[in-house]
Amino acid sequence: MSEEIVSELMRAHVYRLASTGQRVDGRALDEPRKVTIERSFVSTAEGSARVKLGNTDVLVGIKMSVGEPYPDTPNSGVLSTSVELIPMASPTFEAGPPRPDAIELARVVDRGIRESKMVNMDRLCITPKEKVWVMFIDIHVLDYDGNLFDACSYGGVAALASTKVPAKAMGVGEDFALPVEHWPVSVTSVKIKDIVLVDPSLDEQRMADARLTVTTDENGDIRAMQKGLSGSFTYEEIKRIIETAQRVGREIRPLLKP
Amino acid sequence: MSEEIVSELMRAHVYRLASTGQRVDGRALDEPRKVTIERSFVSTAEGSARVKLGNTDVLVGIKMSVGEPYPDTPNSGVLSTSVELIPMASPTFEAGPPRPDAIELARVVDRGIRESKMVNMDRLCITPKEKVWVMFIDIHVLDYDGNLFDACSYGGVAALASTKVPAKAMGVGEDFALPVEHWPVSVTSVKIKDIVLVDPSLDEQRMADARLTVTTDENGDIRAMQKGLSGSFTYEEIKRIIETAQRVGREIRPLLKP
Amino acid sequence: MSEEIVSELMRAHVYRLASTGQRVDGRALDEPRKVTIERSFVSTAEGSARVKLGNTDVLVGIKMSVGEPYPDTPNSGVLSTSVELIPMASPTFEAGPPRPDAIELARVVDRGIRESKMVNMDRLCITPKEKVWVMFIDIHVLDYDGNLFDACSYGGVAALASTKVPAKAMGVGEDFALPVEHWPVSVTSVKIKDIVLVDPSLDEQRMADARLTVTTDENGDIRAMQKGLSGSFTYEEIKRIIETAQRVGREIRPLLKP
Amino acid sequence: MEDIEHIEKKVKLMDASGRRLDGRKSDELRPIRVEAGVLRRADGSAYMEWGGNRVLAAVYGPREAHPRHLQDPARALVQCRYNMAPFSVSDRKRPGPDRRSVEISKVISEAFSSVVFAEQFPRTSVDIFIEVLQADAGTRCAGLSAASVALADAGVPMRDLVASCASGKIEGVVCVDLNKDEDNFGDADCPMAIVPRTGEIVLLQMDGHLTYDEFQKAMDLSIGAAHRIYELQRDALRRRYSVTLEDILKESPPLPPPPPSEEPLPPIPPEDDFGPEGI
Amino acid sequence: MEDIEHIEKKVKLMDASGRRLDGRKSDELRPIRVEAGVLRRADGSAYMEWGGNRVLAAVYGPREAHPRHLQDPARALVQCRYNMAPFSVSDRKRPGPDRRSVEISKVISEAFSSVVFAEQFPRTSVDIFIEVLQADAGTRCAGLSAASVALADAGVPMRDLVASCASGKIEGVVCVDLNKDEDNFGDADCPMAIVPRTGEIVLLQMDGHLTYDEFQKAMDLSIGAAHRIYELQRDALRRRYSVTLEDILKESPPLPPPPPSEEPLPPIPPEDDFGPEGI
Amino acid sequence: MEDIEHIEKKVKLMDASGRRLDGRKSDELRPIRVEAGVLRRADGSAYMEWGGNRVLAAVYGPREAHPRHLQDPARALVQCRYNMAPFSVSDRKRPGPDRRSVEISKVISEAFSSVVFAEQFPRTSVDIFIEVLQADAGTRCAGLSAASVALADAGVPMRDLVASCASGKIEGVVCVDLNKDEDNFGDADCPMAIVPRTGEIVLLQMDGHLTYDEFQKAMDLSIGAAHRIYELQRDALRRRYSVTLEDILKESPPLPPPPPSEEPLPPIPPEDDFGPEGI
Repeated sequence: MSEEIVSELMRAHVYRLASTGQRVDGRALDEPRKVTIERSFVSTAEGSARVKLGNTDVLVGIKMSVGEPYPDTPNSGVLSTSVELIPMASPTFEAGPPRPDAIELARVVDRGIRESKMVNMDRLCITPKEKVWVMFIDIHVLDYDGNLFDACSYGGVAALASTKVPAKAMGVGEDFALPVEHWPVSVTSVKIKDIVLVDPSLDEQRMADARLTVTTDENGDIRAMQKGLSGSFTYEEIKRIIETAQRVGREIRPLLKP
Repeated sequence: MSEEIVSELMRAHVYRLASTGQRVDGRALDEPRKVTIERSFVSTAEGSARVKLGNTDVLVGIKMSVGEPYPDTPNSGVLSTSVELIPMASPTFEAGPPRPDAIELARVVDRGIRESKMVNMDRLCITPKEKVWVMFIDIHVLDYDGNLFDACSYGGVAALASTKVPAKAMGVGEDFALPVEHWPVSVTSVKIKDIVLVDPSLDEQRMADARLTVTTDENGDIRAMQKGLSGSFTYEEIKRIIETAQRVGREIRPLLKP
Repeated sequence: MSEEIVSELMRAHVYRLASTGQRVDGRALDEPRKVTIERSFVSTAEGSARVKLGNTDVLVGIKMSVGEPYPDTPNSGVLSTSVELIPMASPTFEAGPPRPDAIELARVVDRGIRESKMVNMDRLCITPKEKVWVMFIDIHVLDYDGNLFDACSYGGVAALASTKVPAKAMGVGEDFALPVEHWPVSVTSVKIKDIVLVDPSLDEQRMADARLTVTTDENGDIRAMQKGLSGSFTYEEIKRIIETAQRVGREIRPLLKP
Repeated sequence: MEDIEHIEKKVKLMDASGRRLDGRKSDELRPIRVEAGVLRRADGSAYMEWGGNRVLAAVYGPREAHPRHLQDPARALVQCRYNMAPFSVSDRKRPGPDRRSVEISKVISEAFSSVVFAEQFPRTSVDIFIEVLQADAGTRCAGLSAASVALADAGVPMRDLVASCASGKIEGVVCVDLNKDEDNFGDADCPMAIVPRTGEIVLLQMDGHLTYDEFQKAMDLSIGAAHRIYELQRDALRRRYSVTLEDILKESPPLPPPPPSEEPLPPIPPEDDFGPEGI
Repeated sequence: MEDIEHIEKKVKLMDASGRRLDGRKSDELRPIRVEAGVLRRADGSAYMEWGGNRVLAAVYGPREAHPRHLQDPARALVQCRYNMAPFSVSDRKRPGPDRRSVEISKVISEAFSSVVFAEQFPRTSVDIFIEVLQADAGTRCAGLSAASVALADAGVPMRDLVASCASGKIEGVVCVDLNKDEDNFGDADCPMAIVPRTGEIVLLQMDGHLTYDEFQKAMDLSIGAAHRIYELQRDALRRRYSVTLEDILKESPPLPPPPPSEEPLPPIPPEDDFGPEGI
Repeated sequence: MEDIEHIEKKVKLMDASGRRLDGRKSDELRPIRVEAGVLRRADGSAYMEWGGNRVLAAVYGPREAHPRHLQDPARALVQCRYNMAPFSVSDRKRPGPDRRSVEISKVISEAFSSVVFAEQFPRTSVDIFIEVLQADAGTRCAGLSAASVALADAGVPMRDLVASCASGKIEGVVCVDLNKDEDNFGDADCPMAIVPRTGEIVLLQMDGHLTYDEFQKAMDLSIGAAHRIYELQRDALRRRYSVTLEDILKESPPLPPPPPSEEPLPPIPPEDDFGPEGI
């Protein structure tokens, strides 16, 4: 996500269009790209989802294993979220340990899922203090055309919602679907100069001054937010972005359910 | 501690002064800078001390945890000493894993404390072979104006001497003060050309040819030594440096006691 | 093993010689260098061997420790092979974590020993599922004059064959020699343009287009192979290289036995 | 947000009269003390006590950015490193950056990027170091607020200081400036930072559960609190330089270096352990 | 060769009539499907399903090699990175390269080095990325074969495609293309790769136990299989570009870029889940 | 100083007559054997057996220092890497540098820095590699002494060789050259290194417990021992080159390369396992 430079020409073009409420790909300013989700793509995973958000393409796999709980939450399962920005997906991604961009991305996706209490973590306890289910969300970014925050989040939610816990194979009871109780939806907007638009494509994201990701639940309540980039927002802009996130969240939520 | 270059002018000035027994900050050649110690600076630590040696400023925190003993010392507690040369303290310090300078520094401070048997490690055994107290000395260098060896060592000794072992909270008996039995004091001298001076300031240290750190105990006995830098000492110089270390040690020792 | 550049002159000379069946050091194309092996070089190791293959010089030490078996092989010992290409051995080796060259080398040596079932791993089980012998083969390359694959493999085999398992000191029975059942011999050939030669010296290896290592057992059966470098082989060349490996293997095998 | 510690127990965080465990009202800040110019080597520095938090901030630069390939020919890089001392939390933290520190460093760097006049110093970096010496929830807000003072102390030209404060929700009540227990057992935490003169929001994060109305209430509390922080930041600079922030900002860019010490340093109150040369 | 998983049990891998557990004869390949041009950002790409393997390959380049000191003034670097997704195997694999991946990346890089016309592009690198999304033994052969298609899709000039297939021995019988159970409980595995037009062998590895005769039988099976893979690779490129591989190769070097889309894309068979823009 | 191993037990380290466990008197060295020129690739090398220690030292350079930004325009860098083989100690040591090795590498580098005529070779590095193949206490002294011979063997111009030996205290008696048991159960260890011609002390470390008087006794013993080591180092070079060290040093700088082999190599005594081409 350390972006290549966008030409001044492109920048001017995108901004001029946006000033009249238009975008290069024909969308309205508050219109997200098409989301398509394919579930159970990977049979070696306990759950998986392939998400395309426009041309951004991510594959998420869920692996479940049995481990120890954290000492401070002895009755709860454990959640671990990683994002790999593999160099396949973009000429700007490099192999190696995760950089700040990838770490922020993984942590924001994780917070949306964790703070919305999407999965009832207490039902992932096997033996208090000793054995709980550990849930790994591994996000593989395959093709990068902007707005990974939302694409990765949709992948994580959809994959979890399709996950079957392999309890039998591990000798700890019968298999069961992950106990999903809430449906967080992440919606990201960016600001280019004074214009705010939702679900930025790569070109739009490259020239954005500020970014705000808002995760809402099925009640429209806010579960997580993250502002990024070096620009700023006014309070009014933030309120409008939240309202957009609530509306777009309602549209996308049904797609994430199995 | 990879030092910036000192100007030739400064070098000449310091040396000319020193030839007449004087120093830039007005001290005698065998006179250390003022030491001030503030204890219990950090309430999240089991013991702590903020030490200023002239303008060199270090903060030391002690954390105690319960762990396993080393197989070869089943009845003794464990000591671990780290120094972080955080980039806040000097333009020449860089973030990242500890470099040889920081490793040497931590090991020399550790040896002074360990070899003087300052803390009775056998009294930190909880259950032989199984459970002992692990003592972490973490040294945070905040402002660097030369002679970290002594400043860090004073911080470590003073912090240990103020440490209360949180046995009750860990469910292994009543809280107790660390059993301190000896009082090591580290005194560092450097040699610039043919002149030896104690407790170098940053400018003096930058132009030093050789360095010798001598740790003595309350009997004036030697507990640890470390020669550094690419220059050499004569046997006679070393003897005089040890004598200085014994004398300065006597002056500083009372300051380290709580 | 990232090689220095060989001068065009040297390259032409080696190739011209080879076209007439000769080599710079007087060997025939299918003739390996002299192998000398010194056993029990290192008394701190449970087994060791110093191998010289021409001027290539490697030291291999075996350390045995008690550990857990892998879950999928609960009745078998564990084998771990490392190669350190220490900078002492060549101006082209650098300190630091193992590079792809060293990793490939270690894995090929490991496969030859593992796949030939040289050591009966089931006899290294102490308590099924719980305790087994862990066998570390550590290969230290001291002087590099080409063909490390074979030198390291000979060192590993000879060191294992001289290893005594220190069961008594670990409190798990009487000492015993490692149960050796097969005798793998690795033989490496390289191709320079259209000419194939065995056991390349450093100069030959530097200009080689392709490399093939074939490990055969005492029956002449193939236990491991590894093709390397960016060139290719014809099927016929590979067959001839295997036949050479079988013949040379028969010559060298007696040297590896204690 | 402070995910270092979680202890599972039921804690009553607010009494019947709406007072919090430490006696504060919902819109009340913890005691805060800030001091500028506390380190010698750094170009600028500040020390802040904020409730049980103790943070130190230092600034170097603008100085040549290195390694070179990171240099931006058009502007200074503004880079923050947020770090927790191993002894700053109950369970010792291993030295070095963890994922949480990396994220916080990133959002703080971004918060300052639009405030510093970076275009004036191409190819350089402005390096901000925040050390958390003792943590009690809200360390990123404290660190950011201290760093702001350190930037001014270093004479780095800026549009304004940045002031930061979190709000959150405990037992259904929106409150400002959560302490550690409130953060651990509360329902939401929402750190933010503003440019007080313009009201721009340069940092905003949130986790937990807030309705839209609660969020607005939280924001209002945080914005009010940030303005109080701003006063404290300005006081610290005034004590240090005997000039007002307005004097400093109106002359910038570039900010003149502080007068070497012709002005006598202000007396330090007796309960204050550190003079202007200590932290 | 796939050393990710070993389960110790006795498995009967072949029935009396010489049929394998999945019903295949000894010389029979698993079902294979390959598709070219499945990613947008990459210069070339391919997706392959081979039995239970699902692999994706992408190519960038020739592009400026960096860091600079790695540039070869005489030729392009051909660099492959083989990587397994954490969820591609039964027990989650930690992200990042392990020793096995490093070795496979190396031998695949070498396999392509003599096939790409690297001399035409000094100081550049041709970067090949192979991602194993789901693994079922034979991932290096599948990855290499897919990467070959991705190189052609990227328009990288080559002497020929490279085609790859392993053989092995199960219960004493030499068989082609082992699946996971056969690999785990079999007696030998021997992956190889050839340049089909010339028969040159560019990758060869083996472990297990083969007599010389068995090895030759295995090679014969692999070579035959590689030619079938070659057909599938060519089909994929033909479907993508409506031209034959011969058309592509005879014009190279350099290979012209694919016609931008004047040719309508071929219809995708209904059982095919991914169009040319998906994987 | 050798902190690899500690075993807690009571050991009687000295008998009534003042003899140590291995029969030595307090001022007696363990058997030492040193040989120059034992490796082919290195520019200079030496092998040393010292009691149960077996160490190998190699020198490359002066050669271009890299990476470039480390080059010193005024002088050569003298860099030592001290490393223990995994099998050199009872409990296998993980490959790679630990903190102890880093410290030892640093003090040995510094010990040589003032002895090498570094100003003659700006922008270069003189790289010294010490490998401990078998450890028995005193490895840094053995390594340093061997490296000194390797430097001379490489023709690196020096003011003198450096000779090194530790002293210590066992059961209250100051002794020279502690072995492993003496080091583990003794009261103090004090490794040092000198430039024999001038008596300068270039390395000095100590841990344990010594009175000032004991320290002086230890130093006297070490200095005496170092002079004996110096003789052995000179003998090794004399055997290798049939010239005396004085011949070598008086002609330097720069030291001429060793005569290519016109001089016949000296016969190797029969109990000597390694010729000049082995270690």
